[in-house]
Amino acid sequence: MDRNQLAKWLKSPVEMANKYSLHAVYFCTGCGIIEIPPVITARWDAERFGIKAVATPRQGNLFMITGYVSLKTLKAIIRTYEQMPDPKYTVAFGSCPINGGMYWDSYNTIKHLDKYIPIDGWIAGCMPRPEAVFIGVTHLWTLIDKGKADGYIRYSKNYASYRRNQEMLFGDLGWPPLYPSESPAEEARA
Amino acid sequence: MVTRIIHIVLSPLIALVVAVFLLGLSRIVIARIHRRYGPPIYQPIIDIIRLMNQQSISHGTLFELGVVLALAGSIVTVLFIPLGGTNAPPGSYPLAHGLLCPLSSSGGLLVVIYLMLFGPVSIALGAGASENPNASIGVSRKMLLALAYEVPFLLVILAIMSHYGTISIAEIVSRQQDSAWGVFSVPLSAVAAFLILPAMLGIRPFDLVGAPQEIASGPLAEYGGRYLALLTIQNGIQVFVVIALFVNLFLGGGVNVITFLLKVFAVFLAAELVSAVLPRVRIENALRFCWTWPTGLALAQMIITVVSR
Amino acid sequence: MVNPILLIAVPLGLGFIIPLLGLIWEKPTRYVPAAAMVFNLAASLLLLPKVLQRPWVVETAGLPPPFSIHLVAGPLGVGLSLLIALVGLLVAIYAIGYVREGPVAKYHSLYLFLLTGATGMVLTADLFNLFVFFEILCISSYALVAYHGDRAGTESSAKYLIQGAIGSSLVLIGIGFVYGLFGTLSMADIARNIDSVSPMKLFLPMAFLITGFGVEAAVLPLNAWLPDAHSSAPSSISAILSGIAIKAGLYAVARVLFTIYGADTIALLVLVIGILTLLVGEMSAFSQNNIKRLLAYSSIGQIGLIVFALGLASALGVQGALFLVVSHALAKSLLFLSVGYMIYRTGSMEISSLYGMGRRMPVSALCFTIGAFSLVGLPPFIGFPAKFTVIMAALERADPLFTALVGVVLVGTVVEGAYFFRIVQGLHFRPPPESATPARADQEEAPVSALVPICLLAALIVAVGVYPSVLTHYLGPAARDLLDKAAYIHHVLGP
Amino acid sequence: MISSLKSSLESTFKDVAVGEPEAGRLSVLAPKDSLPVVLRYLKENGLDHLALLSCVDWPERGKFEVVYVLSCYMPSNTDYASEQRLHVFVKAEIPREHPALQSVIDVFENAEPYEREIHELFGVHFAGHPRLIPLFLEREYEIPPFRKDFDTRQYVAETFDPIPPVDE
Amino acid sequence: MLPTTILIVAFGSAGFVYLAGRVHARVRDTLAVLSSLVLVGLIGLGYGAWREVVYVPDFLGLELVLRLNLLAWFFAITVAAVVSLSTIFSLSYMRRKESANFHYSATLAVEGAMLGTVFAGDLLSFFIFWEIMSWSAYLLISCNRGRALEAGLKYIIMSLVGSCAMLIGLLAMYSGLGVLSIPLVAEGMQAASPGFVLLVLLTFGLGFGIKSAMVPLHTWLPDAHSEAASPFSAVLSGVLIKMGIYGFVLLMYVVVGLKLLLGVGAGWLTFRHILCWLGAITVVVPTFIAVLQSDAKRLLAWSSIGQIGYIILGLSFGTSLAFAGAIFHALNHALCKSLLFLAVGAVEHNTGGVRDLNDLGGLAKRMPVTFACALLAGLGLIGIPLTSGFVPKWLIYRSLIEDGYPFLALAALIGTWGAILYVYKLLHNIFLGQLPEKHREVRRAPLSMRIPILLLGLGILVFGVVPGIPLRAVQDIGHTFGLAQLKVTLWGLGSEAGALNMLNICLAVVIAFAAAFLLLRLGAKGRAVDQEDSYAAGSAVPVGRYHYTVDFYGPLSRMISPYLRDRADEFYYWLAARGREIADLTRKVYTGYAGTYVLYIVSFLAALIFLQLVWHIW
Repeated sequence: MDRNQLAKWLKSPVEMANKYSLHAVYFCTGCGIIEIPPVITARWDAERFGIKAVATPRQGNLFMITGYVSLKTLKAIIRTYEQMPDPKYTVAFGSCPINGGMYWDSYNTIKHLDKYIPIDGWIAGCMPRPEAVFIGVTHLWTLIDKGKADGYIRYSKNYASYRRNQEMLFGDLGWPPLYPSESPAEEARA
Repeated sequence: MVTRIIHIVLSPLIALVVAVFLLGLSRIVIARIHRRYGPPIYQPIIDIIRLMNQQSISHGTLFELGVVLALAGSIVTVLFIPLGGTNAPPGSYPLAHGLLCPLSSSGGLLVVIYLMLFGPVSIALGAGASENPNASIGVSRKMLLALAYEVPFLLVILAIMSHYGTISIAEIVSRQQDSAWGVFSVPLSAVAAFLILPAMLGIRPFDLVGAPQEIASGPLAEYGGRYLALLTIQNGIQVFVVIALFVNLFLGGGVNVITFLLKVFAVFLAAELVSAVLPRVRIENALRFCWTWPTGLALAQMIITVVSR
Repeated sequence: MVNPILLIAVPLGLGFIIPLLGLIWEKPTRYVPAAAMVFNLAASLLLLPKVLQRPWVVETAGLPPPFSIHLVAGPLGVGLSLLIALVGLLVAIYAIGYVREGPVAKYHSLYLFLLTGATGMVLTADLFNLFVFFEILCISSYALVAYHGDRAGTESSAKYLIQGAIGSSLVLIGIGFVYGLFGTLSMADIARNIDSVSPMKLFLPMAFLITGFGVEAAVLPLNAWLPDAHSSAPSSISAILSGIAIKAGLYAVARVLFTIYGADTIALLVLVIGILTLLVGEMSAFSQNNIKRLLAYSSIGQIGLIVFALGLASALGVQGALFLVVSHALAKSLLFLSVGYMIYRTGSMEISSLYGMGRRMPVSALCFTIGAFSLVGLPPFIGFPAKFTVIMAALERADPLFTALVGVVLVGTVVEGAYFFRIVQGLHFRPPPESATPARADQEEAPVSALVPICLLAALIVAVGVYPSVLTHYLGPAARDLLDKAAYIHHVLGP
Repeated sequence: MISSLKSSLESTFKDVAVGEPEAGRLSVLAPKDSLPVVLRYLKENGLDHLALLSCVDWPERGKFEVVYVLSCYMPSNTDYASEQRLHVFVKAEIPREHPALQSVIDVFENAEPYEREIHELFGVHFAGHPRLIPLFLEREYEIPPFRKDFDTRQYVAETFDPIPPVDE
Repeated sequence: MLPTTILIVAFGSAGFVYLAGRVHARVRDTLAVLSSLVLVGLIGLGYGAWREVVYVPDFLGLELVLRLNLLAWFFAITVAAVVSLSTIFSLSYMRRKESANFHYSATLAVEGAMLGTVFAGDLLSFFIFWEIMSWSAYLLISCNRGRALEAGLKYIIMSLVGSCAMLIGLLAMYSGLGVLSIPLVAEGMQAASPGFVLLVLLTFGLGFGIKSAMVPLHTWLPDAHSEAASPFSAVLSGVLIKMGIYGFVLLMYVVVGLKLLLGVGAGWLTFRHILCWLGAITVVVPTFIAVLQSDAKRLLAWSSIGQIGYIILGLSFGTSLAFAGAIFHALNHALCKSLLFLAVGAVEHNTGGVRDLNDLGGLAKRMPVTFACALLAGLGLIGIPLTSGFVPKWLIYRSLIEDGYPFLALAALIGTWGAILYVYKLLHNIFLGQLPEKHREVRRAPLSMRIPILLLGLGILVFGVVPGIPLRAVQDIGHTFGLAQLKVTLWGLGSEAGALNMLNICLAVVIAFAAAFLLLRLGAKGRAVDQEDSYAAGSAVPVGRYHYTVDFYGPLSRMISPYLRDRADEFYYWLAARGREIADLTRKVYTGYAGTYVLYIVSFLAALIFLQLVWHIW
């Protein structure tokens, strides 16, 4: 907590608070979840950076998607993402969410996750080590500083196309759209 | 009258600051026990600022009212609890100052017991209105846990009240400051109170109310953003109130605010150390435990005080 | 002024005229008993204030009292005959509409004989004369019980006949003993020189008399005929039997006990018999599902209470007993009358078939409820002051034995309350059983000839219940008349 | 010991071919209709645990080969305790066009999810199964995915590629 | 002439309402409401005009007197208020029911009987109105048909036993003292022998214990209150049991008098002590049985028994604080419990008769006013500050603790926690949580139901924030019985040690609420969502199956339900079964053979002669 930190705090406390209190939604999607315990516990202690796991999406603002995303998991991911309150950031682990990774031709896994929900940070590595996770987190901090970690803004702005993609994949999602503006898919169907 | 106004403004502020400090402290203590660094001491403040600015969802007016009432209840309870200082004539103790307890004259310990009830009941109502079964299960556990620790807690308080023959806390504190502390005059009650302290604080062995793994943080399942911020503050103040009550009843309350806060810190540390290493119990075990050991001790103490008087 | 002898003569005369009239013209015979009772009622009302101070002794055939058959129209006698006339009148009005098929003329004449017997017993001062009227009463009630002519009716009246015959023969033997000992049959004369004979020899006739009259008075072991008789008789007759006939029997027992023998030593025995009758009556009524049998057993219970009150042998006790006699007569006849048409409508005497009658026959159901509540002794009705006086008399001597006995009596009341409340609930609030014939709108409520007596009785019950002082004014002298042996002798046999 | 089981099998069931591919393994090829009877017989003879139910796709022969792998829960309570755990492979062949089998839930309750899985991934219909609803997959597939003639690359091209990226 | 006019109006209107019901429902409704309001007005006017009126000069040689004093007025105004509100409530509740005529007239009859009991100046008229109240309440309970019949029968038999005991006490007193008017009896009792005083206390205590449902005698209440029609169960729970309490006050403070009462009993085991412990048991056991109930009205019925325990505890404790607390709690319980019963009745009316807590939920959205007032009443039952429940409980606790009875205080406090559990269970299962599919189109409670609920809620709030009004009345009553004077200020008790000042608490709560609300305003605004959008571990919310109210306190019930079997009830049913067996046995005396009957007659004669020969009884 040196001097320039204090200056930043005084200048924009909200942004600093968003940076140093990332509550991760307690979501284990793919094979990467086995990397999360070492990140949280004694050896690499994520709590130093203010990262704490919370039980419900309502309370969290960081959404870690660790590993490949199957169809059924995507539905849960979309629902959880929509239930998270607004300044929220998503970080995807490993190559599978990027382009399907080694399951590129599997009928059951999602190829490009960012077609369905916006992703702010990618951490490469077929399950990155905790150090890589922390590099990712610090990188996320810089993104937040520059204001580039705007996944949630993109989601609300282009919600129509996100919703269209999701409905193309799943047909009926089971819950009403988050922003009930007239999305094209709905016009088409209505 | 003016000092009273100052006291009325001062004690909630003290409570607020100390509460946030205690929250941060508890996370550091647990981290240090896990042999890791843990967050900076001011981490709760950062969390609160972040939560305040996070957009949240609400399930209706009662959902919001529950949070506000809970915080109000906790703040009011603080006003009834002496936070150090003494009524003794000036100069009888070093660095002593007047009793910092604004509303001690309008209803004694009984009012405190009832006002401590204000918080949990309004959170229960708020959580009930959040239409989430996790919240309902959490609240039903909270009610049962409250019932579990209330039996010994009431026994302890009754033992003290019948020992000192008064229901006003200020008098109990001053009596302890003259003669022996509560720990020595009603030792078994002190032990019983310490046994149920984790239950009243809602920390590790008895944190089955907001168990993140089982019922998605129980009553707080639907609370996010500013509501969660207020609820963390309320939880902090509730912790502070319970420990302050413990200090006042058993450790004779501080001659001045500093010693009082030191005692609070000591008791909190003891409770945290105990809780950091224990796993979470099931509600049946909690009920069975609270109704056997602490109740037995408190009952024994009560019989002793009744017989000896 | 009206001569008391007319009270007996008119109903007796009219009783004989009815069959003759019946031969010529059938229709008016139904109204003759009512006319007779109206006369009796008017006569008793006129007589009552006059005889309050001094009873009016009437000689027949000109001879002075010890030798001729004479009547004593004291406050007790006239009061009871007033009660008999009142209840008789109301039941007669009821019977006009109720008794249609069967030998109607014979029914009405027997009915009048029954009432004459009762009035005669109450007024006579001569033991043998008492026996004669007692016989008239019993025989006419045997016949009337068998009026329906169905199997149950004849069988129960046969049993009633057997027991009644034994009872009256015991009374006759008793009178024989008394005549042998005293040579006279006038009660006052016997009472005057009662102590001239050793008690051992006297006890035998008393035992016979008490047992004989006791059969009709339905005391515990002797009342086995009552349940069958009352339940199989037509409702109007069971009303009269429960209301009047038993009371006449009781009057006879009381007269024998108190006036002739002045026996307050065996009061405790009477007390015990009373309580036993009460308990057995209430207990056996508890699990009945035939409504008329239940009411019969409850009559036994009430008789037990009256005997208990008599057993107290104190002025207040006897006054309470008389109050209970009046209250039971009114309430029980009301119950039997209101149940009569209900059974007629539903066709069966089962309580389960009476469910839901509150909606089909609201007025009679309401009056049934008033009667039931009065019997249990609930306040605004006549039962409450009656029971209150009896218990007040019992607790007068404030020794723990009597408090315990009162406790037992009240257990009987609770049992009585239990089954009456169950019936009242069934009547008003239970749905009618499916098997019930669909309620035809036309013959819904009982006819007017039935409603008038029922409503009058209910009105009386409530009126006396709210202002009991109107009745207690006459009960005082009546009780003294029964208890005070010396005054009785003085009035009958002159100074 | 395995030989005694082998001989008893051959004696009781005429149309069953029993082989011994390797030590401690027994393979039984049974016709599809007598499967439940064979399984019940084996269950009574100590092989009380249905370890696995799988299906092999032979497109060239136009056959599905359904394999029931049986073993015993508690080797100690049977007389095979001496050797290592015994496995019996009961195989049956069913046509590829309209594959259908009789469900064995009344013999082995734990076959229920296995049969749902085979139904979902191979399209084999199990008669008498209480609820043949999807177990893993989220979407409907014309050709069940585990069949050899299911071209996954072509399926991916059809479903995932047409979804356009989110236009900024 | 006031008391007699009140009674005449009450009973007269009962008759006219029934007749009006025959004419037209509208006429009957207006007449019923009008007459109940007139009664409230008359009683209200009667304040201050304390007088004695003879209304029947000679009833079996006794003079029946009606008197109006502060104690009578206090209970009378509560009775009249609750009954009039319940009549207004039943305008729409009873619209379709076929026993509506009977319901209105019987309610007014019960009210008349209750007012008569309270105004009675002598014990005989007290007993008369007491009995009329019992059997008219019996008729009113069983007019709800179905299971209410069995409940009504159980109620009337138990109150009949109570009345018989009271009759014995009454007449023993009459034969002992020769007079029945209350002031004279009070003097006579001072000179009476301790045994006689004990007899009077026991017999009258039994009668009042049954009516106010003290623990061993409480078994009729759960059936009667849950099976009766809701408006009447509000009257039953609200004021009818308070007649038992009025009886206790009359018995312990007026007839026997405080000094004598404390002396009754041998050394340690005094009458007061037994009653205290019975009150304590009445607080704890029924409250935890209430926690385990799953039927709303049965839960409220058991909770009534629990709350009566407080009043009995306060009354039998005898100090001025405890007495004030007990009577104030009687008023508070009358308000809160009748409001809760009316609220449950409104819910039952709107959801078509659903009372089971396991399949209700989320009705706060459809019936906000009913929920708000039910919440207030619930808090009043618990005794949260700012509701009228806090001051009485505080008084009772303080007197229990300061006079050195910690175990009684413990029982009372545990009872409060039981109250929290069952109040929250009731509110949560009916009003909070997800709104199930079948209750989607539930409408708001009709206006005639909301007015009484709102008025009662207002009463609870006013007496909570300004406890001075009822406290002064209660304290004056205590003063007439010779209890010490309390320094009552408008906002609470005087300023000596351990005083209570509701103004400070109220201001503190308001300020704290404002502070918290400001803090909330600081944060970012929230987005309102409906009940489908709630956290369900990432899946869509399964409509209709996403609501947890079944077996709300499962773990607790598994632990303590074996200990909470209602043994008193089982004992009474066992007694009834033995009674029925004896009855069948005695009926066998009448065998039906004429031969045995003749044998009876002859053997009776032989027995008489045998008695004479052996004991010369004559």
